[in-house]
Amino acid sequence: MDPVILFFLFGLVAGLLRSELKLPSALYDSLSIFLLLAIGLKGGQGLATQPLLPLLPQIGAVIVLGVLQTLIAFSALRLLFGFDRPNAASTAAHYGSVSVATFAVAAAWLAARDIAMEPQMAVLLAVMEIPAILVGIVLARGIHRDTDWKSLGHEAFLGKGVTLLLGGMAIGWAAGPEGLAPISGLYFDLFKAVLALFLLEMGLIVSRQVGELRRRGLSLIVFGLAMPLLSATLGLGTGWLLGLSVGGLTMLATLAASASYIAVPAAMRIAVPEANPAVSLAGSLGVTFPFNILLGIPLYHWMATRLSGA
Amino acid sequence: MDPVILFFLFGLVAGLLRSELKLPSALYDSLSIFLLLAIGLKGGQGLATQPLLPLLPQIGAVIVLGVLQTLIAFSALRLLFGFDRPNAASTAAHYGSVSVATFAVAAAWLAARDIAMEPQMAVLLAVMEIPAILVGIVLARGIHRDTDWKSLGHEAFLGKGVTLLLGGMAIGWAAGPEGLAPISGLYFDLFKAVLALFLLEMGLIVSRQVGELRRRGLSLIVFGLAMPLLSATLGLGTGWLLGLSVGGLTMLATLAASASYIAVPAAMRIAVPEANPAVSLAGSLGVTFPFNILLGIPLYHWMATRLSGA
Amino acid sequence: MDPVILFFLFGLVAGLLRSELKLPSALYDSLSIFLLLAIGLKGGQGLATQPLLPLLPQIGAVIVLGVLQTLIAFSALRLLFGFDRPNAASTAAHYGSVSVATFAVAAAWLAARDIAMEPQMAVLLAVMEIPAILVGIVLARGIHRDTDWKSLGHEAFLGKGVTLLLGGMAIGWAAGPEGLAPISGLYFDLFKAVLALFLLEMGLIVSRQVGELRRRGLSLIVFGLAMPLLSATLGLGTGWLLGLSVGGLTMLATLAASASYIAVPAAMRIAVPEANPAVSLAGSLGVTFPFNILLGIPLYHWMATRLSGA
Amino acid sequence: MSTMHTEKRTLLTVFTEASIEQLLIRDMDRLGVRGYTISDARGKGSRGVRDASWDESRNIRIEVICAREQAEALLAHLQARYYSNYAMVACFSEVEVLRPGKF
Amino acid sequence: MSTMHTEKRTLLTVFTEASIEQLLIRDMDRLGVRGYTISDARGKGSRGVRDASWDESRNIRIEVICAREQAEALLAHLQARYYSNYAMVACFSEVEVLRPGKF
Amino acid sequence: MSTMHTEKRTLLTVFTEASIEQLLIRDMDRLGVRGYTISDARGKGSRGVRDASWDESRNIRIEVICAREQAEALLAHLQARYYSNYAMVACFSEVEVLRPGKF
Ligand SMILES: Nc1ncnc2c1ncn2[C@@H]1O[C@H](COP(=O)(O)O)[C@@H](O)[C@H]1O
Ligand SMILES: Nc1ncnc2c1ncn2[C@@H]1O[C@H](COP(=O)(O)O)[C@@H](O)[C@H]1O
Ligand SMILES: Nc1ncnc2c1ncn2[C@@H]1O[C@H](COP(=O)(O)O)[C@@H](O)[C@H]1O
Ligand code: NA
Ligand code: NA
Ligand code: NA
Repeated sequence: MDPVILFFLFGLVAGLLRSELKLPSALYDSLSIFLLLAIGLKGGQGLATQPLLPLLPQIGAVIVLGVLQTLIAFSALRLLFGFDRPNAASTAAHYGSVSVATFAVAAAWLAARDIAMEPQMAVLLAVMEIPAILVGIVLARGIHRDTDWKSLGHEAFLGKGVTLLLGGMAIGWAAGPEGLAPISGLYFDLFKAVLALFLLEMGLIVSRQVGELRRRGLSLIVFGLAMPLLSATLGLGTGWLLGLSVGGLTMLATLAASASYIAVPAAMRIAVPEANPAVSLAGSLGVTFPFNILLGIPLYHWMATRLSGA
Repeated sequence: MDPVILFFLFGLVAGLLRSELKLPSALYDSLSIFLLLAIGLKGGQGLATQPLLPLLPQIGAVIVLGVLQTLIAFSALRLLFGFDRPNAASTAAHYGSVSVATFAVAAAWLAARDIAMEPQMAVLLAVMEIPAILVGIVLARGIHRDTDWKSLGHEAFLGKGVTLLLGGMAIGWAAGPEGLAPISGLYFDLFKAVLALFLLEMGLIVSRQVGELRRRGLSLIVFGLAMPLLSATLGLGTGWLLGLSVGGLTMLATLAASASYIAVPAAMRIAVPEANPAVSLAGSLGVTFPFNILLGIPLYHWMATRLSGA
Repeated sequence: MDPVILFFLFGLVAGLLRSELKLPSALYDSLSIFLLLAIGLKGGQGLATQPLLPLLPQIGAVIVLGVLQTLIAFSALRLLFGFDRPNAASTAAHYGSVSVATFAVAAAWLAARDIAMEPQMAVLLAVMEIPAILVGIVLARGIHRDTDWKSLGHEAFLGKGVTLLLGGMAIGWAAGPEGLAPISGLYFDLFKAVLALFLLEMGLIVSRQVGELRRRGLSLIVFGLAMPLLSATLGLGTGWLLGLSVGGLTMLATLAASASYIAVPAAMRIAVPEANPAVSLAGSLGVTFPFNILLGIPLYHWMATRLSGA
Repeated sequence: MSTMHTEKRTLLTVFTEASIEQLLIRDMDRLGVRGYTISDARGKGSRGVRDASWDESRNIRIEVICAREQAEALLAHLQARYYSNYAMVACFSEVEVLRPGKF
Repeated sequence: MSTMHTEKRTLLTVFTEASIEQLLIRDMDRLGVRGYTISDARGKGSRGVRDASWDESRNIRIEVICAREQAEALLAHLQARYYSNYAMVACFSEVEVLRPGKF
Repeated sequence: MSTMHTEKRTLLTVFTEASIEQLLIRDMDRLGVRGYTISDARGKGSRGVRDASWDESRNIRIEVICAREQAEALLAHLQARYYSNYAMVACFSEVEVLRPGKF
């Protein structure tokens, strides 16, 4: 098994056994800054060697994809799972958005198998973080006069994650592959090893979701498994319309299937205070994240191969 | 001289001159997490290529070795050095256990000289952390009805150090050398450079023990030099019975000679509150650690060469 | 453009747009410790291969250079810019001292162009941090009986920056190039990538100086641009007298042109409490640092080429 | 006994979630609070254990020294706006200050 | 002067070694303490300087708002169990709370 | 109501810039202060926002429990030496301690 997955499982087991293992929070922050920058640099360096215009329809398509996922998740949670309005809206926003750690695991998975993907996947990652947040807020509160769209937009576009992805991409694009060469020893060659350490912490965090999962019974688990499968299918369809390669298809399916656990919870805590953050996180972190990295990615790749072979 | 030793001396001198140099505590924690994981991975990867059964007698032997060291240290401290019961028990537990930093320096020392050692030394390192803690508690308090063995066991087996060593080993064993290849650029190639930075901080910490050493006069210094020599001899004997190579003999002698300064102090502070933590730390950090890394390791290697040549 | 400059610009823009991007302060501390150590190691390793005696006149010359710069800056600020005595003295001390980040950017700039410089530039960097602090204090307070020179000297010589530079140099010198080889993968090969991350944080810090720059109007900007140009010329002259190579000339000009933003502010806050730290920092960080790394270094190199061609 | 001239003010201490720090700072600015101090914390309360193990479970501790009326106005605002949806506990205590004009 | 209805409670503040944080949390849970806040600290006292330069010398600061009796019971327990062997200082002060049922 | 024997002391709390921590520690030692606790903070006051985003803008929070006279002497010293040039705010409050001999 891939060592990054083993690191995740180690963190999970250590957490479940209530080990005293704890990563300093500054280390966790530093690792996530590194990963976001490195993903951005990699994507930007790829973009430097191709025209940017074809990106526009792709960006439009994944915005629609994110909105659609959020609406579907919201309806399902309201009608099938009996969630109240704020919790349904907040959880739907988590699932309509994306997870950077899942992206990183999928990128490492593809790289280990020498499967190329389009460099703009990093752009799409950044783009897909945002629409679900705005849709989630509208779903929770309706469109009010007093909604502070300015500060919401600020939150969405200038949050830490999007800033680092876009900044990294801009640097990678401006410097190009040769420009980045003197710093690639850190940002590219050590990427997987840093990701492994990050996943150790993710395992510890996931292990803390178990209590909430127990309390909420089966419904979170069912939703947390069904939703990524549905989203992955939508993602594959979108990727097929856009004419992506197998690697690109796999990645877009993975992005769609992934659920946010950093940007969206922070935004929802402020914009939809009535929603219980423990519920959405138990779903996105406790069920969907492990499912995606353990089983989802190989499955989506298999589906992508079928689709592009057809 | 080896640069890692130079880093240690630099930290020591900076601390003694009361420089304002200080490493952020999150950096110190991160470096120690890295070292523990890397040691575990290295050991586990070695174990992946050999049968595990022969490990069992070795584990049994080092448990006996740890218990024996603790009992000897306790008797010596009580009878020869006039320590009271709690301080003798707590200090003995430090010396019956092991120091990960000393292990790391010895591993780097052997690697720099291309001297191979058995991969299971990392397993023995993890195993040897624990027995002295339990023996120390019994020595301090006797065996009471109300001893909370459950939480003591938890403390001993699921403390940060043991968790990381065992987790790293499990990952290294499951992934094997090829599996670890994509992450070895960080965990193996940069090991020595990270160890150097860690030893800089160790030097700073050791420099703070000087005040206590002055107060306690000669007895701590005498004990802190004599005990590792005795323990190293016991370690060599044990290693000889187990048929270890010169590298393995050197390492087992070093492990036996080393004294804990992380896991044991934390456990003793809770289990034996009457013991003064400054005393044991002044010995293990202020005397034994520098002695081992500056003079001990080459000495134990020389003894190991003699022994296996005989 | 060089990626390290792009990282700086990214941080600057993110800060000006009020992004939520923030580096953990432990990461910033760790990066600066790394850079100082690496600069010291590199310099020390170079010194190991040459006689040390010729260093003495160079050290003397740069001390004079630092004192001269401080006196000129003080007079200019008092007479031309209308600063009161404490603020003029404190700001002059910033400009008479040096900036490690600017040194690092210049070192990377020279390395990228394969321009060699004398290894002792790291020694001169450490030496030039100090005299301006002492001169600044005398300028602010006159020479009093009750000046606590002992603790000022301690502050100046045993501050974090000087300690790490000198310690790194001593280690590099004692270990030599072969001794450092096993740790050069971290301290030398990753230097530029770590510098990039550090400059991202510098960009964020610089962006926070804008408010103060607005309040102070033009005078800080004029001084912050004119002073480095004057200092660079003095630095070039000094370097020419010392017979430095083009790389050495460029670096000494850059050092002279650079203004401190770590060691000096900390020392002045204590020694000259009446000075407003925001003023000096707005100049040294908000104007001079970006000017030097964006335009100054290439300019000083061009001047150095002219000078040594003449 | 006392030779120093001091005046009484109220210290409002609030323990709450770190995720709303920026909101609370904006609120305090809007309500004319002239100074405050914030530090990091962890804890337990009716909303469970918040052990600062990651962003979602970090607490902060806000202290504001001001006149009683302002402290009450600030707390009333916090109560109306945050008490029902966020982990939050607050208390008043009495302190003496030297430069009453500042608070 | 005051228009807000508040009730008096006791704030127990404890300064002690970080190494016993888990023990103290367990004790508070067992004694029925309903809420507490913990933050990191350093300091000096009769047991010397504890400057948080590494694990062994870190301090914490525990705050518990509760009824006077419970505060006394908790402090009595700390005194009996920890005062003689650990760096520990504690004090009571009076605070006013808004939702007395919580404490 | 109270069954525990306590005595009154004064708690002096000081909010100030981290850059003078070492100076303040030296001052307290010189003035015979027997114990203190320091923790990290950020905040706002008349000298602007100090958000701990880097070294220059870090705050600390010092707490000293002692007799009223000593608290006043310490504060008088701080006022004379630091108030005009450094971000600094201080207040007294009343606390009860168990082992009055320590303070
Ligand atoms: N009785 C208490 N004493 C001190 N701090 C408390 C108390 N109750 C709650 N807190 C703090 O306030 C936060 C929010 O409390 P709650 O809203 O009750 O969950 C907790 O996480 C604690 O940090
Ligand atoms: N007088 C005091 N005022 C404030 N904090 C104190 C005082 N005395 C002790 N402390 C704190 O309590 C801890 C333990 O005190 P001690 O048991 O006296 O060593 C110290 O490390 C300080 O953090
Ligand atoms: N009214 C207040 N309440 C609580 N803390 C304050 C208050 N005013 C100032 N502070 C703190 O004291 C520091 C210095 O205040 P100042 O000297 O007014 O800038 C600020 O950075 C805050 O941390
Ligand atoms: Na999604
Ligand atoms: Na031992
Ligand atoms: Na200069």
